[in-house]
Amino acid sequence: MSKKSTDKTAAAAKKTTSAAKTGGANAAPAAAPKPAASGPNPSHSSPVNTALSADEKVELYRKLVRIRRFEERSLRAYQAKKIGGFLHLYIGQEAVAVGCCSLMGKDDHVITAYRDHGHAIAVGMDTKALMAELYGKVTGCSKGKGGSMHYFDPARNFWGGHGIVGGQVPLGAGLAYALKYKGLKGAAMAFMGDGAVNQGAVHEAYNLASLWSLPVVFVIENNGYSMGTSQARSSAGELATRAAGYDMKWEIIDGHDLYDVRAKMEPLLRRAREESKPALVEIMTYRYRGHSVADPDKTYRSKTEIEDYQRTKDPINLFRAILQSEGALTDELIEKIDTEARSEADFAADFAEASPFPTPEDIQKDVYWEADNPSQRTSGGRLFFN
Amino acid sequence: MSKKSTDKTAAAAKKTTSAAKTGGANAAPAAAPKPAASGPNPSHSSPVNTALSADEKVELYRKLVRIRRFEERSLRAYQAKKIGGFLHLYIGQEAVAVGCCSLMGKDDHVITAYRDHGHAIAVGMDTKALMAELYGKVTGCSKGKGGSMHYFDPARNFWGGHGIVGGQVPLGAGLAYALKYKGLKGAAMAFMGDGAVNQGAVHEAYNLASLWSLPVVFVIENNGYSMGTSQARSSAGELATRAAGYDMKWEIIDGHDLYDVRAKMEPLLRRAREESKPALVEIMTYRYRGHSVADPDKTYRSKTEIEDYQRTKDPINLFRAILQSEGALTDELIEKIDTEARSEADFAADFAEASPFPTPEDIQKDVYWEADNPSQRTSGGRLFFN
Amino acid sequence: MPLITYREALRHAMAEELTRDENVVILGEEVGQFHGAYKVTEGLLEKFGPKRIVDTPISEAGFIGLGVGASMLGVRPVMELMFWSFYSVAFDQILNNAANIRYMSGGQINCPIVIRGPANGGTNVGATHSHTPENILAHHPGVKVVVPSTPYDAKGLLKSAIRDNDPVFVLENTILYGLEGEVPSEEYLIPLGHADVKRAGTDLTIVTYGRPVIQSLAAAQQLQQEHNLSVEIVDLRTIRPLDIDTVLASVRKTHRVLIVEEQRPFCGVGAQLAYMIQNEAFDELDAPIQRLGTVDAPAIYSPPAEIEQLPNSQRILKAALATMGS
Amino acid sequence: MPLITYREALRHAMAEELTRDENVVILGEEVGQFHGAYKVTEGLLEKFGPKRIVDTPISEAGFIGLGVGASMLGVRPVMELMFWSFYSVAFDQILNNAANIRYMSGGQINCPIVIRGPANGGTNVGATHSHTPENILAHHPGVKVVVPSTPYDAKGLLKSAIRDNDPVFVLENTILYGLEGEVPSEEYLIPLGHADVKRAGTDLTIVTYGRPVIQSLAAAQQLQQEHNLSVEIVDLRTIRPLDIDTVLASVRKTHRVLIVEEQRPFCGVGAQLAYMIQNEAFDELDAPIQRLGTVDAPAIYSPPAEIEQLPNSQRILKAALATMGS
Ligand SMILES: Cc1ncc(C[n+]2csc(CCOP(=O)(O)OP(=O)(O)O)c2C)c(N)n1
Ligand SMILES: Cc1ncc(C[n+]2csc(CCOP(=O)(O)OP(=O)(O)O)c2C)c(N)n1
Ligand SMILES: [Mg+2]
Ligand SMILES: [Mg+2]
Repeated sequence: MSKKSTDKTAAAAKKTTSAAKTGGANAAPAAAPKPAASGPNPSHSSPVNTALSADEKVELYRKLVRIRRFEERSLRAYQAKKIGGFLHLYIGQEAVAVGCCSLMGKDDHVITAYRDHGHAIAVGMDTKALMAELYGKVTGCSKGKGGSMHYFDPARNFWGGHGIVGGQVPLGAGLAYALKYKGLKGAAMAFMGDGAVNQGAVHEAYNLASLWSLPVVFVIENNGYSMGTSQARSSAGELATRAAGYDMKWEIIDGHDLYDVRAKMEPLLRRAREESKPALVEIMTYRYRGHSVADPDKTYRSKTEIEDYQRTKDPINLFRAILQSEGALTDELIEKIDTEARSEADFAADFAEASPFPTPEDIQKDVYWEADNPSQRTSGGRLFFN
Repeated sequence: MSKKSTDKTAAAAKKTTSAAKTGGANAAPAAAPKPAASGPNPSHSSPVNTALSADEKVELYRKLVRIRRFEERSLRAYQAKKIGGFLHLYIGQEAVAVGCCSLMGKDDHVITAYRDHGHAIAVGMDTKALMAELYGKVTGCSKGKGGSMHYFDPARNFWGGHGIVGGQVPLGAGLAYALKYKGLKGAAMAFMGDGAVNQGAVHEAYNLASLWSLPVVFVIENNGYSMGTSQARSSAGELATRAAGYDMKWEIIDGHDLYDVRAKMEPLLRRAREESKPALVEIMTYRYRGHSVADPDKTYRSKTEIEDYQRTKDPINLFRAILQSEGALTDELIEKIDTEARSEADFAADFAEASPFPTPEDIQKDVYWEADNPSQRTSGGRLFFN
Repeated sequence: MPLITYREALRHAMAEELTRDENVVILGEEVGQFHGAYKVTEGLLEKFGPKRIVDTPISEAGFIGLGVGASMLGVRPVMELMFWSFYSVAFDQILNNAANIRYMSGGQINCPIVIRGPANGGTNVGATHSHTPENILAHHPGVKVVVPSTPYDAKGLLKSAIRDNDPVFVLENTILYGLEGEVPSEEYLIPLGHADVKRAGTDLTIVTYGRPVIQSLAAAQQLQQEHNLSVEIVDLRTIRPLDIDTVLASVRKTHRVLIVEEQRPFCGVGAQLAYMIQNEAFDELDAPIQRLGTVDAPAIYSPPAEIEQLPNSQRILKAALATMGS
Repeated sequence: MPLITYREALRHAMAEELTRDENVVILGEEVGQFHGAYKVTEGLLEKFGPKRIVDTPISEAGFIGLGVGASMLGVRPVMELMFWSFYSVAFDQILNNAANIRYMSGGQINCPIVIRGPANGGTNVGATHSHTPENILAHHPGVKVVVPSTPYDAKGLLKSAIRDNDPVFVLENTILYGLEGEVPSEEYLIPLGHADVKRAGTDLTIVTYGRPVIQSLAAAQQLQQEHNLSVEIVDLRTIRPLDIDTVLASVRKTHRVLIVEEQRPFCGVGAQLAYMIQNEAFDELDAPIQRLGTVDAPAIYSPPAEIEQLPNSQRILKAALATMGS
């Protein structure tokens, strides 16, 4: 039986997308931040938020700030040529990862794309190991083998950090498959960008998750652009509503508002854990920096658009204001959190700087389990060639 | 702006699919043929059908019969071990290809999957070359190189015959792209099965076609099964309605009724040609034979289900009855058409039998344009290796 | 020893491993209710139920990616590709995700997945369905590649593959599915990475794997009888890890090498072997290494032509004689 | 002759062909409004407009398949893969559709498509972004594969590729994009399938292509100065068709061969060359053919380690000395 998806969010789905979608380069109209809904967002009084203690709220705020400062520090390291390759900053999107990951129980799992620093900190990874990874050091969370795009921490249920757009999404469905197979009451979250939705593997994963009732929440972090391509120039139709074609529940979330993220994600995660049902959410967010540090960011959006978001939608500012009005944050505490986050980031950079690089011998480690565990090796023959 | 898809067909979309969709092997309930709609199908009086002369109607009928007899003959040849590899018969689905292809103008193009005999005959290919291809003879439509799955006739705007499920669908969008690029007022039809819709490439093609307004009609021939897997066991949600997620028009068609196929396809093809707009249609049909001749057809559907379709929904019987009631077909003519179709098929088999096989030297022909046109070759070096 | 088919040997391997380890699960198109497109998994659904034997939609990228994800959490998926040819739509999941995740995570994550299915020509299914990608797969460090030629090898190697903690790709052959051979009734494993000398000889080494092993054995017999040539046949069984030592030992004995493979030649397994043999046994070679593979073109449909496109015992015989310089 | 960069050379090739033939169209991610991820197509949108320069969604299978389909009707798409690594998600469209359609249709259909983009390591982008698939592509009969090493070659070869009636894959290199070289202002073409002796020598042949050509030239100079060794450098330029005659001619002169490639070694281009050289010039070889490639592992991120993983002039120098037996 075909079931209509969440109607209450249908109105929200009618966000502006360019009408002129031709195979050319017509610039999409700048995606103006939506005006704040009149009246208080009901998400703020949802139980998952009201149940938070003041300390817990402060911890959430601290995570937002720690991510921002970590990335600002990493940017400076990149500019000082301490970091190679790509650096995709998450600045502006912090409330998405922090909001979602704050809901994780012990059997909940996360996977994401290459813009993964926020998620890594949100699940509790040590910023020293994260910075060291950027520096390509053996003390990095992937021993310097993955880099910025390929953070991993299975012990914290964090399965990466993936470089191929959309390629992680079937893996996320697979995490959910394993949970269900093992009878664990957990949920997987598979994050992707708005540009990733047009990869075939994503669509195949949607179908499998719905067909097999897997406990996975697919999370589109819609920051309006895939590199220099606006949503209107890359996707026909609306992103979240595609779920309806797979008879899957969907929801649209304000990703600038940490409380909204938590309020709307929580029931979907619970439903995944308890009823083993998938869902697709589209979390509206924005990145302030270029696609990667290499992107001059001059061709596809206006400075004003960025500034408008920073002024009116910054997730840290918004959450800070809420917590201030709730009395959970004082000016002093704000200052302290910021100072600590800055020194944590500096400390991470110092740690990274002081750590050793992998040696040429390390290149061929971590390729095969068998090669790394020679005493348990059962196969014969050569594993490596030159 | 998101636009709701064709509402009038939404009701039709609510066809039965199994509610129990788990990652297991629960047999889907047999897909019973839907009862005939009460009252005459309004498609029958649509202009594209009423405009047909009696001769034209007879020609359509003749095509249905020629396809059926051709395939029955090919089945006998297969059983006599004259044909190798796979043989996927189209028997039961003839009205889909004949209906769709009967609407083709000079700039309309067709591409399909491996179940391609019907489309090949529908676009006007010579059954001698088709049978010879099955026999693997040089006189075959692909010189014995393609076989049953890979028929081609670009001169008749027929671009194959493709073996990888779903792989032809982006090519179909590309045909449409070329039409638009060249400013031709044509349309492409890209056929696929109900199982193909879960391939990533199909979804990518939907998005591209809608995003770029390409003149392509995607045609799902929904015969209820992909090999031994019922639609309910392979697809979450409904197939045609997935178009809504790409802001693309969609339609459901009764593929047992040639007039319905023509009536509903014609406006979509016209719209594609004139307004360069894509659409997705799901044509309900049924195959009587196993997935391929090798399929014992014993595990996934009941004999009764097949017989019910044959008795109540056979596209040839239904169209014959319509034409008889319209006075376009007499018993004599019916008999004559059948006899001619049988001898055409026999003649094709004789032709195939008498034709030579490709030689070992032919194996390396038709690989490179340059190798086959040595006088125009510009490159140096070896093209082939041993 | 009981005679069973290659198909049964594979089925028994899966059944035994399904019984031994509850984390083993079989996924693929038509593996359950339909009994397998080539009936390899026939009866497993009835025996192990739908949780362990799972029919998938036609979404190779999706379900293989799902298997990779599940394997990271300790499930051990044995995934059937109806044809290995269909790896073309799942290439990224197989060769970026399964192959690289251990590395990119600095060794934190294992991917104990098996992907199996037929990879061969010779059944007139044309260019899209006849890929033999063992070279392409084995090009990627991080993966293991197995190509069994007999029922005995098929069973023992598949069982080892399922227990392996690295991703293992098993390339079978629809033409061999019906081949019978002796297989012990007691449980056994064949470790990966051990070549098997399928026939001892002194004049010429044929290095091969998969169905051409069978064809080479036939050719060797004829060469012995009609040309008094003693041919040694080394069946690699596993392409990666590669048991080059057994190959080199044979070369040191015969000093002449013919490589036979059911592959298109450019950058095939034979090329790799040739590089290694000339590099490591340069002074042992009395003549250039020769190679016989699939005639270099997409797979032709036409049945009689396809026989000539592929290795066959007559082509092998001629190539062997040519390698001997006669 | 004017000095221009490799990037500009490619851009000029496209601009000239866009001007010459209205059926040429550029499609790819970020090729238009963003000016190209690596700025190769910068300015083309402004010059040729959005009908000719088309930004695509992140749907490599979809848009490459679309290009294949359009090419069948006479459009000549030149498609950018932002990285060749992303061929992994479009493998089927590239290597079943583009490569096989002419064959399966019995020669009725041409597929004059060009796919181009960078394929290299050395920029610390890790295992998923550093594939060098020239061996895998060229394994497939029906396709042509070009890997230019200089601005001059890049321009002349890309222009030939665009005019070619067969599918041609051009593998560039992000590190070379900024390399300057002399390029005539008059129009010229370089036909595919002609190797270029980039340096003449008598003691050792280095067969190579792509960025290792540049590194080998540096090593050769040092070898001459410090070791009095005269190294000949054969730049293949095109992997398929392959100009083996130029390679063999060099081998007949030097009798020693080192193959240098930016590839993982198993079944790489070097393996194929080694097979052919030993097979066709067995008696000319004074020593085993040696190969130097990427150290066999997924691409490591860590910048200093990646330098050691890839060929570099010091590694080449050492390998050359080893090949000379010193
Ligand atoms: C298959 C594939 N194609 C292209 C790329 C190059 N690429 C990396 S990120 C990116 C944009 C992705 O945009 P989106 O999904 O919206 O995520 P965001 O960067 O906004 O977080 C592109 C095109 C890639 N990594 N993988
Ligand atoms: C990518 C791919 N996966 C699997 C197959 C094997 N296969 C061939 S046809 C088929 C079923 C397709 O069903 P459907 O799309 O409904 O078409 P129908 O056969 O009913 O016409 C399968 C699984 C294939 N050819 N290609
Ligand atoms: Mg984005
Ligand atoms: Mg079907």
